Amino acid sequence: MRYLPHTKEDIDSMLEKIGKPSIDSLFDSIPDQLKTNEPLDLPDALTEWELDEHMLGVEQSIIASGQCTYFIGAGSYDHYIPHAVKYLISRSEFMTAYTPYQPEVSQGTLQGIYEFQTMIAELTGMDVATASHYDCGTALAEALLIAVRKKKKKKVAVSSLIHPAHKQIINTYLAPGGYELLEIPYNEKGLTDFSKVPDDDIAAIAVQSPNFFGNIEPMELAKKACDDKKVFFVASFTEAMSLGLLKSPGSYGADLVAGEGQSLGLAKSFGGPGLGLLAGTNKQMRNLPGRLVGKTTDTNGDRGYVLTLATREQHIRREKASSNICSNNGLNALTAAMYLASAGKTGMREIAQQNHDKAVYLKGKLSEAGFTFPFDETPFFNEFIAKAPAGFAETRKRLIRDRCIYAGLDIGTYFPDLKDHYLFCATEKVKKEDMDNLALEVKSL
Amino acid sequence: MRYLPHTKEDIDSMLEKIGKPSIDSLFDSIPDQLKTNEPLDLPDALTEWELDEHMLGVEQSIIASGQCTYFIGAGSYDHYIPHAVKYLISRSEFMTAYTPYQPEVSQGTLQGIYEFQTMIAELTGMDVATASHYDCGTALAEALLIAVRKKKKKKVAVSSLIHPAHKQIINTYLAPGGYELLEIPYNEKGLTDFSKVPDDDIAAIAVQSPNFFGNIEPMELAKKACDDKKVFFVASFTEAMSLGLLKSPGSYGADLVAGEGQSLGLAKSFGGPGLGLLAGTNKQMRNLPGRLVGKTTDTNGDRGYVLTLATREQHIRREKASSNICSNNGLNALTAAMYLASAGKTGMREIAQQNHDKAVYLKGKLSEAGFTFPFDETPFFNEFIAKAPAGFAETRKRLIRDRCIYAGLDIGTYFPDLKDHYLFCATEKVKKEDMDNLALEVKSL
Amino acid sequence: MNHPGTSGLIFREPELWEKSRAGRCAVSIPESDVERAPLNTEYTRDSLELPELYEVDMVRHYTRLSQWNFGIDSGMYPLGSCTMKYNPKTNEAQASRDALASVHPLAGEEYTQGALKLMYDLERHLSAITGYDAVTLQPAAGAHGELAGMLIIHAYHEKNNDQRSKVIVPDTAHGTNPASVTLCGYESVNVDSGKGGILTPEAVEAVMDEDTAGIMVTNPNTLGLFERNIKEIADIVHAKGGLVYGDGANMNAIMGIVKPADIGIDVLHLNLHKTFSTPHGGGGPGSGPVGVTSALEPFLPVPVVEKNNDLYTLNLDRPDSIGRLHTFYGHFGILVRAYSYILSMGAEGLKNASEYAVLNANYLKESLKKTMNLPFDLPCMHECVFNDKNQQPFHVSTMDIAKRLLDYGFHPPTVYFPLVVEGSFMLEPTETESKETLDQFVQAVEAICREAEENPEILHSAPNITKVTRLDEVSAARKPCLKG
Amino acid sequence: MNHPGTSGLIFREPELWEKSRAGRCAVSIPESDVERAPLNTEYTRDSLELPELYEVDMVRHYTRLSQWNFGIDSGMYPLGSCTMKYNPKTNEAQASRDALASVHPLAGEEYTQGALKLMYDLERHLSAITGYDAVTLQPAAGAHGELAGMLIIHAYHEKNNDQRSKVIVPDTAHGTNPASVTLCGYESVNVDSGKGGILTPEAVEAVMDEDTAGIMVTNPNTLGLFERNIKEIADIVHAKGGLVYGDGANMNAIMGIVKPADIGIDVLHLNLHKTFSTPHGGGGPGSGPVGVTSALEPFLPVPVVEKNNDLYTLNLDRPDSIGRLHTFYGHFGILVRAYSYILSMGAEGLKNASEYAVLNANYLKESLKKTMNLPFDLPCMHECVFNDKNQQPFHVSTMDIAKRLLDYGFHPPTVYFPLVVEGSFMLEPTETESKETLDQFVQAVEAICREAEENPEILHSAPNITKVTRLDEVSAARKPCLKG
Ligand SMILES: Cc1ncc(COP(=O)(O)O)c(C=O)c1O
Ligand SMILES: Cc1ncc(COP(=O)(O)O)c(C=O)c1O
Repeated sequence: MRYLPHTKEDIDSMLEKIGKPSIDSLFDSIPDQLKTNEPLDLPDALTEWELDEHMLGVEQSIIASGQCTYFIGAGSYDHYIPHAVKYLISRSEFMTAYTPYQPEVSQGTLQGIYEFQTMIAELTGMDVATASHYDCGTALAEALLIAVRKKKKKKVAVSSLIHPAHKQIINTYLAPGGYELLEIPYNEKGLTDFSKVPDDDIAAIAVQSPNFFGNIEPMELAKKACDDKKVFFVASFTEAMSLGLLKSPGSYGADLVAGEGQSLGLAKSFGGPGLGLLAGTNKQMRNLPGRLVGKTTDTNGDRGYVLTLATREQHIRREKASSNICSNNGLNALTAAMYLASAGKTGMREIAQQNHDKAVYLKGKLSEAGFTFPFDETPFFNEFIAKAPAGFAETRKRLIRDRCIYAGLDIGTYFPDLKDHYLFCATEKVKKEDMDNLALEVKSL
Repeated sequence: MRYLPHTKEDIDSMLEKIGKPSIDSLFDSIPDQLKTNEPLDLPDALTEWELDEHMLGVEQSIIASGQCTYFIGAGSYDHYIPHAVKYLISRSEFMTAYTPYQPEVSQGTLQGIYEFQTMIAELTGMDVATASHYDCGTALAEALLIAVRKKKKKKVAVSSLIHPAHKQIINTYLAPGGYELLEIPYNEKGLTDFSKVPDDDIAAIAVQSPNFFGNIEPMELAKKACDDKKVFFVASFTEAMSLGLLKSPGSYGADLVAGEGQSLGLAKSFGGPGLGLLAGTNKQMRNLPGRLVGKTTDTNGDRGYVLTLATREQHIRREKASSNICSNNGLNALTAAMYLASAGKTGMREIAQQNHDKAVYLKGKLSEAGFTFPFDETPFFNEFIAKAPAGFAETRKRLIRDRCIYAGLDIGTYFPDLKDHYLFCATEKVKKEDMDNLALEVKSL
Repeated sequence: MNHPGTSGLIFREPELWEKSRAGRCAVSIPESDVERAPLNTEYTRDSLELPELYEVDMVRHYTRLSQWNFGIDSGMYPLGSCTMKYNPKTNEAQASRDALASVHPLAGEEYTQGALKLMYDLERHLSAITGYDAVTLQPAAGAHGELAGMLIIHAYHEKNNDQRSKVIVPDTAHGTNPASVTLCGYESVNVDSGKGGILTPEAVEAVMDEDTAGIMVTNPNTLGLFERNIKEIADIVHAKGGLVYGDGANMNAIMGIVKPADIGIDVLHLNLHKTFSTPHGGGGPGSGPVGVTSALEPFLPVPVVEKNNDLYTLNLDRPDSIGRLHTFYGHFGILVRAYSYILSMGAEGLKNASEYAVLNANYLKESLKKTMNLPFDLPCMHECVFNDKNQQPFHVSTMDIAKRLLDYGFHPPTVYFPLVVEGSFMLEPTETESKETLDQFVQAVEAICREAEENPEILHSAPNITKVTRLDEVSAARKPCLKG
Repeated sequence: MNHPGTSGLIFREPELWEKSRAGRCAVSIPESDVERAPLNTEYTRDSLELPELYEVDMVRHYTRLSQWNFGIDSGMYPLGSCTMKYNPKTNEAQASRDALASVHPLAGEEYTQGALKLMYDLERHLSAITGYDAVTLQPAAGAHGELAGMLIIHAYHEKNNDQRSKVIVPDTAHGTNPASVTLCGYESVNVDSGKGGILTPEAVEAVMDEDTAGIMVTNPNTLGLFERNIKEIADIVHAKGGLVYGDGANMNAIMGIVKPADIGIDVLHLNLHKTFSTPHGGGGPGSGPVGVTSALEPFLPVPVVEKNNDLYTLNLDRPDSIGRLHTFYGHFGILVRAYSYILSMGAEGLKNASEYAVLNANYLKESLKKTMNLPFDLPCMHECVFNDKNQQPFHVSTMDIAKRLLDYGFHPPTVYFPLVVEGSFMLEPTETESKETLDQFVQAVEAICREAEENPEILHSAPNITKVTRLDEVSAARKPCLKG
């Protein structure tokens, strides 16, 4: 096997050094009855070129490619990824390094993550951003755990329009501690109804903007509700691109922000690995879970970077740690930093604006094609809800099968009231022509 | 434009420093009447994602992919390329460096090429190999120029079974010096007929093995003919893989060897860039064109590598140089070194053997399908000539169009006597199943 | 000199924003083909202060940064407990295939059969390796797998109306173990591994009771020793109604040799970014699948990949499930890499990997034990733990030796973990290091230990040839500067 | 300190065969699915002594080697005459597209229309940029383009039954020029560029005669000066029946500003690996297309890509052709990159590139002229040539300054070329360097020139922080060791 260096002579001389007669005898400390006797039941080993062929087969049984048209987002967005980013992140010095526990030989990762933290703090409008989390859902759950611990309350109020999967994750994380998630209903505008925050004794209000319907939430109302209740204001977003254009959650006074960074240079990759973003005010700095990179100096007084505030973390604090997280999504954080550094101030704004422009155009086209919009007046970023004309479900299937066009996500499964409603998305990759054609296809129903 | 850093402020302050009022004025030293007034007639600039789309269109108008089946070689071979090689050669320290004129910051390229030279010398059985040439054809032409210059003769005798394109290249290179190429005919075995070397006053005999028909030449006869005539023995090969199995040209006593190294980890890429190999005996060392890397020591006595024997080269010798070559195919030489280091001693042998095995099997199958073989008894490596049954040309077209199977190369255009004859090739990538299917398709004609 | 470390030219590089100049941009964005649709300024931000670079600046920035890093491709990286084995290039090529990179998580089952089948098959392969009846691929990392496992144990007791308050965790455990216990609402109860370096049935017996939900065991443990009493311990825990959690981060020692499911462990997580060769990426992303016995299968997180008549589906309808742990299906891109690795290795290859990992560790142990102190001089599994006792008389610590190794061109081992060994120096060579490299490493440690006696200063100032010297971590933590 | 160079950890690495161990192999080869067919041992070799490595060894070997190299992505690389501009990553991505990498050169025209069209269009684009009626993409490098051009000139005179024996080459010419002249059977006749640094009509007039086939002119020339008398010179040459060859390696100065075809140049080569951003690859492969006026079109090498009714074909049937220069169609993979570059830049982008290349060079010239001696203090084009006259009194040479620049983290300029300037120090920044980088470079040269006065030793020993110090080139050439 080409990954294994051991020649017969190597093995013999090493065993001799060790003083063991055989490889098997190296395992003598394991009682025989604990050992397995049969070979592992696995397919025959494939050489690299057999593997290529096999994986080509896997590819061919998936309808997806860089040329498909994705009018579907819902937490995973089809944005353009610059080739320079793909090349740079593949460099093995980044890819094959461990967590930067030896800072003297990890300054590349460390400065890169420090810059990531800086840019995420700017994007979210917060004081501190962590070195990343798994994804938005888990980051959000952790943010709410901070709230319940700090406030010593048992409940949190969560907008019914955060990503449905995030609700499930929060429930999973809260359940064993006996915490409870209460939903805040949404109103006829497709926005969280902050007048209906439950009266219970809650630790936090969590709201996602743009919300799962794509609508931009009235964040100042969220802030007000939090202030009124003296609870944590936890904001989230699944579409990081929106922050190229929209006011940051920090500017509305959020205490903690959880976000998904997949839009920043990462492939959709069937939903993972994405990039959990987690940021807080200075006050929350020491409550944040996961790694933080800080700037310092070396013995010569030269600038350098280290992992810091580790006393929050499991490897120092063990059962008293703020979280159990150890590995995070660091390489993806670095990718996002590369993306943000590439697009920069003007690029992020322009790309974000184009997302919005295209979504507005798409909505217009769908309207012509007979779609209606339950939240027609509500501002949105690059996603919106549309009610389909009869027969659309079949057209949609055909478009996927024949032309790899994913025309919206049926949200009936998530919101049974919204049968025949689809969540549509348009990113900068979608072309006018694609939208015109989609409208034609639907019209010709 | 994202490659250009110049901001308005940069330009202004630089112009100020220079003391010029405008960019245009930087070109004042060019007489106005020599300037062009119109913008260049080029298509509108494309952004990266527009370029991706455009290039996808180019791809789609070519019938080719990694999944096609190539029963066609003739100087460009479909071998497997390990992913590790592709990754390593893409590292920008290799890719974006210039010729290693500053050895202190080019040791990577230099050691890499030194190792390449070493492995090519071993593969060809020669004393010295250069740091590469453009391709086999140009290397071969240069080898023959060495011969005519050294022997002070006006003619060279070249096997009629070297690659037809190489004959043309040799003619092109020889013509202006008033040199002449004489062909040595081939015999009924599909081998060069060394009993028919022209009687003229020649400087060299050139022979390719395996020859263009895929047949293994009787190199000892070539050597004998050269000795008899006291001329240079120049050997060539287009399929470097053959040397994993076959005796080296050096072992037969060649003075100069030209070869094509594309098989060693390089994509076919419509025929270029490939990799010209050029090697010689020690006696020819100072006659060789192009760069050579040598081992030496630095001021601390540490091992290091430099470009050496530059007094042969144009940048030192100008009109007296042994050739005009400057840029060579260095990165491809490094790729080939990576390939050879990966396959190594046992891998090269095994892959080469499989090429031969598959070609033998293919011949058997084609025989069943009604092909006949004009040189049936002659040993070959991975290519051979087969005469097609009637109607095959149509089947072949269909196979390309429908299934991207390239079933042999029609050599009628190169050898009008051999109408309906095809040059077939089988590499390690061809599967038994592919060959069985091909035979079935032909049989069902 | 025989060791790889030397010094050479590298490049300084400022922080991104120090390179920024107004008006530059490293991406080219097409003119929009639709009309501009301005959003009400009530919603739009006034500023977004990101750096402005052109493409060359961006490329140089990250090229230079990369050169300050040490990766597995740079040299031996014997971080104990981290299994820094070679990350095959072919895995990266497979994971970046167009369809695999482009597939949308909500595209729909019918259009993503290949992706679901890959997950299904990977679960089957991990089952074959560990012996479990069911596997979930959803956890995003090892610690996330631990959380999943603890939640499953929690749910199991809940379902039995027998909720408990404690979980036993040995002192050798990785920090994530007690932290996961806490995160799951349990109290972590310590148990000492004792002088043999492994758990004794007696010690567990002494703390196990009917209010204890279970125990977390790492086997082989972080001392590199096989917990040979695991079966008895499991019996004790099971007898009191508890469950046994296995931290499978050290699975690299026992593939094809021990199946955790056979030895009394009810639920186990794996680290694909250790045993299964996926890259660590400077901290992640990894993946931490969890295997469970059939009794615990109902509690697995949703969705579960199922196969019905050759059709692969995602089942969300599982009433006893602990719920969802990841927005979609876990770190699919990492799964592709691990899947590629398993297919490349096959049964024999994986067993060989474990055999050679153990051979390498024992070889290092034997080669170094005359130089450094070996607190547990026992046959080890995939790793072995030394410490600085022999060097302390010269005022040289584990940290000094570790830092000096950098000058010699080796990544240091894990230091000061596990906590049960003072000044621990924890070596895990993995199977992908050759004997020559191990010999070079041994010579380096020997040379350093000689230096410790003869010239301790050079260790105290180490590393001496890296881009930066030792960093002031105290000030970093005291006055945190977490952004520029 | 403001300059980028510093020292850091890198890794020694032995030669491949020093790492070799019998039995290792870094590729996995499937069992053959056909029977073994042994070849008569009369034909088979006994041994093939290649190194035996496993994949990790191979990957580390080349990773480490790469880190000893300086590339454009590492830093500024102002090699005069080499146009070391940024090599866009997108070009690499395009060239490695599956179909473009896989297409077989003899697949047949009907099945490779996309590849032929790309070549056809690239020819058209290069025509637009240079003004020529026809372009061949076949030459594999600049020197190969020169050969093609000289052959065309040769064929032209041959056709006219007017063969000649000499070609005029100015002293500023690149070494490939006279070498190409010789290779084509002509004698190279020198002409001095004179004290203005450019050719004068008088000087050319003096040597041009009816036995002279033509002249090779590089414009802008290698002093970075525009040959403003080119038109008069061309007239002189043409009047005597000669042709004008243009070495277009310096085209980066004049895109969109001057079309060589408009100024009397009959045949011109381009270096795609300079002006058109394709990578130099540590020496190649490059590509050297040649443009010609319609009068010379019949002589272009075969095959020629043609378009007939939207069908692209390869025409071999061209009786006056010089013949073939490359086994297939030249360096297609490089053509794809240049094509991608031209499409990415567009007309305005290319013109900007030239404008900024010239701006950068003039900025460097003005910034450095108080520090180093500038033999030709004239407005320059894309490059400028200094020398070491100011430093000679301190026994410091151009070589010393160049080597010391390495310590500062910059690649040195081209040194000791062009030959017309003693100790020349030839700077070509290209347009892809920013003002900040140029300023850093200027500061570095200034600092070095101060060191030259104050501490010349540090220049003599330079480079001091690279992996190796200055190498013994004399012994290397005297006792050549060309293989291991
Ligand atoms: C023994 C052990 N358990 C658990 C973990 C946690 O894994 P992860 O970092 O993937 O969360 C580690 C990682 O270092 C480990 O070594
Ligand atoms: C002016 C000039 N002409 C010709 C050449 C030769 O080009 P190539 O190296 O591609 O053969 C060069 C290359 O350095 C050059 O600078």
